[in-house]
Amino acid sequence: MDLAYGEEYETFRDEVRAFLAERGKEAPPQFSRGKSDAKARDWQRTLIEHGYAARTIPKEYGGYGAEPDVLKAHIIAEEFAKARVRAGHIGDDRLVPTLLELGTEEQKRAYIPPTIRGEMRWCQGYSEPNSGSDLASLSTRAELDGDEFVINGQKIWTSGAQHADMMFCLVRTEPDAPKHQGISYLLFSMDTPGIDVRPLVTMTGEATFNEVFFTDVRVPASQIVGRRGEGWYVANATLKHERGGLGDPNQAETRFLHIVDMMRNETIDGLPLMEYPVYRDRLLKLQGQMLAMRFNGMRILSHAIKGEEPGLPRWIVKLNGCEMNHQMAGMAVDLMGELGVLYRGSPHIRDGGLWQQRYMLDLGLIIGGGTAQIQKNLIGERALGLPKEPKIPAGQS
Amino acid sequence: MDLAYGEEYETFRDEVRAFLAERGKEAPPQFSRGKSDAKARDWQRTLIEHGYAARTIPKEYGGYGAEPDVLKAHIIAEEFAKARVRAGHIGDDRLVPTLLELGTEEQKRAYIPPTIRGEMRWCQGYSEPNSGSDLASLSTRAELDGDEFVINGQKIWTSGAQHADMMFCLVRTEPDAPKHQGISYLLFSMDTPGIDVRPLVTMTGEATFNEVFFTDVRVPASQIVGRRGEGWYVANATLKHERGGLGDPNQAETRFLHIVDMMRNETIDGLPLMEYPVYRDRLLKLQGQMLAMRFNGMRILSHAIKGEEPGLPRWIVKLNGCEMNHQMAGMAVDLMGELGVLYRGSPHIRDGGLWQQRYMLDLGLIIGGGTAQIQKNLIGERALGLPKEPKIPAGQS
Amino acid sequence: MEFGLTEEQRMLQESVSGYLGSACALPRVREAADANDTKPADVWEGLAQLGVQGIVTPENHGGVGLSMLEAALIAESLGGAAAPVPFVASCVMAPVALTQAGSAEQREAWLPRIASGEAVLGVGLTEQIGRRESAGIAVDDGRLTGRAMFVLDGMDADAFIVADNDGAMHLVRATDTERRALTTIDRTRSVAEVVFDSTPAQVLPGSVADREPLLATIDAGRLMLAADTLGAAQTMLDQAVAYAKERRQFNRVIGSFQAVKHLCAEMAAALEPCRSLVWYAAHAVRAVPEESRLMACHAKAHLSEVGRFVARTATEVHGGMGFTDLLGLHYWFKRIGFDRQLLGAPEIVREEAAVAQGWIG
Amino acid sequence: MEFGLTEEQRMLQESVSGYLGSACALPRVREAADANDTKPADVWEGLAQLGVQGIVTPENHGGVGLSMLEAALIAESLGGAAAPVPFVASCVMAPVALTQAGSAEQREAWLPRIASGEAVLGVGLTEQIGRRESAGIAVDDGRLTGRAMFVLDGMDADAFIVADNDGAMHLVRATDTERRALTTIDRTRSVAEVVFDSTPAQVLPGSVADREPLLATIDAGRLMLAADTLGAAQTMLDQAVAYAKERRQFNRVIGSFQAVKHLCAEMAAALEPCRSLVWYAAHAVRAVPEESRLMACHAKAHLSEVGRFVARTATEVHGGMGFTDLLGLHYWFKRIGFDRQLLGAPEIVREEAAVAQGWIG
Repeated sequence: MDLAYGEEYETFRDEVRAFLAERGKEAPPQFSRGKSDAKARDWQRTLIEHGYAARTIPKEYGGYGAEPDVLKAHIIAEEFAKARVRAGHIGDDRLVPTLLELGTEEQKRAYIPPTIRGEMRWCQGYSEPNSGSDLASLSTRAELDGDEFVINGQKIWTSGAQHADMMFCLVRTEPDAPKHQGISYLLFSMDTPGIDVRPLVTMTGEATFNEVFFTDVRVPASQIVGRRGEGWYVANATLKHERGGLGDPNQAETRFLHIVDMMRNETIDGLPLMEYPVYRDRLLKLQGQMLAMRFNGMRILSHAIKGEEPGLPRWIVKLNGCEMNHQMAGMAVDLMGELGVLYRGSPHIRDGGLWQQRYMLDLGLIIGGGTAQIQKNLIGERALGLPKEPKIPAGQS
Repeated sequence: MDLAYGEEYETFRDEVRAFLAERGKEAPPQFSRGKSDAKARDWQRTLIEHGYAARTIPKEYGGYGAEPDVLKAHIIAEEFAKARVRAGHIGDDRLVPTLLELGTEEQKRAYIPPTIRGEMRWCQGYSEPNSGSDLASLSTRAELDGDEFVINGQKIWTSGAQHADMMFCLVRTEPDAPKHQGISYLLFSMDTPGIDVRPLVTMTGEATFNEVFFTDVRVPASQIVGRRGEGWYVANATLKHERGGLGDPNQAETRFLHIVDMMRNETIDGLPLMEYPVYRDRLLKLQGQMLAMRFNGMRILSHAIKGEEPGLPRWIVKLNGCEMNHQMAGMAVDLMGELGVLYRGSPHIRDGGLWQQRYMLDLGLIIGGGTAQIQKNLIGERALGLPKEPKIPAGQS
Repeated sequence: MEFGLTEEQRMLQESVSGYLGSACALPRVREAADANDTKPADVWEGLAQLGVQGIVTPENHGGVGLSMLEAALIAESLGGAAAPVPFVASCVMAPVALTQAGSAEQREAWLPRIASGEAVLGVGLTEQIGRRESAGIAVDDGRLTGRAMFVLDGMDADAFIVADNDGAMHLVRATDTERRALTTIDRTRSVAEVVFDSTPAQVLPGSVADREPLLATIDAGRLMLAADTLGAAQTMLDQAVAYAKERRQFNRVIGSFQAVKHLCAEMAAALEPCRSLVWYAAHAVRAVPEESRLMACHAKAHLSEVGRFVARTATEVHGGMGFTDLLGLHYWFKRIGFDRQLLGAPEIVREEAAVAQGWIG
Repeated sequence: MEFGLTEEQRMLQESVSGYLGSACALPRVREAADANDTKPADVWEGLAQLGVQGIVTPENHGGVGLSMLEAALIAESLGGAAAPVPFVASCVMAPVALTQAGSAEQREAWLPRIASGEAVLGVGLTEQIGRRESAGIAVDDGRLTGRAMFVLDGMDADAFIVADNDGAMHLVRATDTERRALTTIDRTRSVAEVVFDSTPAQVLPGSVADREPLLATIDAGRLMLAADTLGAAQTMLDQAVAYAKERRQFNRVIGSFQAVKHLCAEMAAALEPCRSLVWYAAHAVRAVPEESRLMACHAKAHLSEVGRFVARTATEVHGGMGFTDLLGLHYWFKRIGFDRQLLGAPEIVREEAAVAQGWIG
């Protein structure tokens, strides 16, 4: 057990801090959106130059070209978060690693540089209305017509589709093959004729997602990543990258500290909530869980540094993390009593209605990216080695 | 909504009370066991004479011969419980209704009278080591040899087998039929040669159950109830009777009051536990659940009075009731702190270690008579109409 | 002995639910919510023809004069439809307050108009449960100064009933005050903050020396919120079960998966006993008055917990669709969330239950 | 940066677990429990050869001088085997108390003998956490009068460390007192009530004016109980998973049913992060002392909750067999139950965590 980072890394941390002190003010605000944010692109370019963004992407594809170093990546993330300076990105953390691993040289050269510079934005076309948990049953068709695929069908849960330049998309190219073997992975421009993006309003009242409809959308056959019928396996490399992100313990910790503040500052009949033993005990229960997940995260990091697969500690992150965040949001709402129902700029609203919004969004996260039920299947089958559900012949139920 | 019982029933209640006041002292202690309890048999005979036991069993089979009246039965049970006088029984509340419904005239005459008088005690031979939740897969064989069945195999969870005179037992008589159609329901004496009863110690440290082994046990073919191969359906009539009993809300209420007393009397650092808000809130949560189940029980009773099937309110009783009892026992243990671990006559023990024992026994009840998982299947399928799990071909997994 | 509804009660509930099912189905709810309309005239009028607004108002004041149980059945139906109707405060809490503490003139002035649906009263007693910020109302020479932060049904109200810092209740005309809307997650009910600045008011005389009418009014409100949650949660459960029977994944309807089936079973097991609890708590108001406060507290607190569980779980069973606006499931989800927080979150209400049974001072 | 065990720590734990797996498997546990033997000589001797008893005792007193993390790893292994060994009080709490508060003579007299396994010390500090009945100890002229109700490892002890009503710790020889066994659900550990009647005692001088050694001793005990639960719960989970892979019903192994699979997944999801919590809490004792009390409290409370959940759920997965004595699963079940209650049930310990971080006074 050695929680010190060691001299090399402390030096690196000092460099990051110095950079942030000197250049941090050039960064755009932490959370801003919009396609034509020139300031954001300038900042991303600065970060790539210094190795604080696209750090491990090879130089020939526009990256910084450093060796992978989990701890340095972690330090960069930590320091940017502490300084509240907008961090860099690699354009799309699902697509870029996939292209690096499985794309052709042409694809890498065409897409990775503009993507990591933030000039080309992507959206993901996986889920369909009838293919959620059972993603591999997707039915959006792509038929080869000459040297073009012709796509017809519909995607859903496409976040950012309204701002995206490009989509990476799973389509069925071999309708007669077993379901996992008939899928291909295509890249195409969102400007291609026949694509219709419609916003999908969620329970929070916002349209963070979209439905995307395809009518005879023609895409050159060369826009495939991997081979025909192998799209499922190409996508799984990507899914792996995505799942790591949900249930981040740092987020829980920030949230937790926020609730502690609330309990010190909000009062009932003039008495701070912290003085109410029942609320305090509930907070302490959450703190116990949160700490356990924080240290579990450190354990995962240690494995990652050594290039080891952490196994069970990692499999549980999404399930536990999302649930814990949801519990925290629910507690914050409760603490506020009547104030807890206020929303959308109401007078007396606390934190802009953030907690109600989170309470709902977290439920979306519990469902999205593999529902809690699917997560439990995965933990049971992959981490504990329990057998899969026996296969049901099609049409029996 | 009319919670009064009405004049006829209040008169009946007065009669029961008068009987209890006059004759209650003749009753043996509430909880005593043993085969040769002459006093218990005398008491049971007195109760049958007055219609307080075996009330609806026809006179020709030794009962009192009254019309079924749920409310009167309820009043009898209530008043005996209040007076803490040992209540009557019908010998075996699974077997006797089954015989009445499906037994031959000879079987009824031979078995019901001594059973309801308490002179013939029964045990149930259903579960087997490899057939728990999947009871219908039982493999104890009974082969017809002349006019006798020859039984070989093993039963488990046989409560009272060491005291029983007779067993009602499910055996496989048609090994080649589909599993539900190859079972027969047999009655035989526990003195039949080849039966070996071995006590089964549970986690509480007591042997409330047994294993029963059969080696070439010969039973006359006439000892079958229903027809060959129909034993599963005969037994289901019985199972229906048994399942009603678990999760009784009255028991939860008694338990709850007991915990309230404990919170008033036990102290930490001299302060009664009731003064600790966290424990109090936990108690109140349980009270809310307990009240809901109490009124749910009254609703079921109302349906029963009218001869209606209560449906959902009844399907949930076992699941909720057993879980609630378990939660209450767990809370009582917690309240006692270190005292909560004391067991088996330890100095300073509270209530004779009852709460720890219950905490374990309740877990047994959650598992027994249909595990919580099986209960949820039943609620989902029978009460909510969700489809069954698709059938898996034998041998696939 | 009959623990259940009478034929009349069943018919009443069926008629209200039936009416709402046609006149206030999801598209109408959505339309009203989008328009910030918490009292759509057509629905209000239709309910008036069924006697909803006057359900607990005595017959001699133009009401139907039925009990809290009938009111709870209506609240359940309204919750079941997520109907945008100012029922809880105006049609139940206000009549209780006026009947128990109002003068003859006050009763005469307001009860008939409430019962007919002509007038709406907002009720703001939250500060008597747990005061947030510095809300509260001082009285000086019959005039009120201060603010009531959460006046339920307040934006549709012609007058308000609020409590001063000593717990006496007052009637105030809406035109004599400033009010502003508090926007909540639930677009089907309105809550107003009302500010008083030496505002003329009529005290409800029966509430000056006696706290009982105030507490009875709060009990009634809690009971209605509990019943509302019961109805809303039942709708969510029913929709989840229906969805589980229809939606297919992995070549099976998802309801045949144990994971989904058990979620549905757990919801049903948690919710079904709540119905009996609400019935009994409503019945107790007249029939078992010594238990009525305790039961109102338990109904409110227990339904809040079960409601949250069902709202969340039913959404989960719907998967991503539950999270969208498409099915409108969120109207019920938010209604349940609103019911939970108003008139005391569960921990607060449970503590009052402890007091009600003498466990603590 | 390395959040995890060193090679040495892993080897230590493997050697202890490996030894217990052969020398203290279920039949041996059962035999010892049946004989009321909470310190079987063979196991005690075998562990002594691995240095278990002296794990935290400083090297200059004949111990191994390792940290609380190594002690926690051993406690985990002992819990994993449900081993009947007086470890928590005698091998960890007592050395902490003596090292931090004992005089040179006291340390010299006891630490080497504890470390070698020659002597056993019982520790009874429960009254300093929450006094039940009228337990407690008064001091008069260096002699103790009163009683300590829950002296852990007390029946195997040659001497006791107890706290007087002011929190000062004292050493008392077992031969100078009366003790009687408290029978608990857990037959693998002993608890004694010890009665003092003007009994000669040696105060631990460092504990007279300073409460810190007392609290550090309690922290250490809680940490060990948490680690013990971690090990015991992991064994129960492992057994449940193994059973679910083997047991067949309805033509399938039961682990292929979602209901059973999800119970196993929920146990794993709850338990796995506990390992990191225990590691960190143990590491913090030396490395992050300002957090160590908070972490000991959280480890104890959180493991108590997760332990109860796992103990119950693993038993359920085993169905009826889990409820019998046949598989012996109940030894772990009861061990977890014991760990939960001793040195403060979860609610009590969490409240101390609130104090430790200054949330309340």
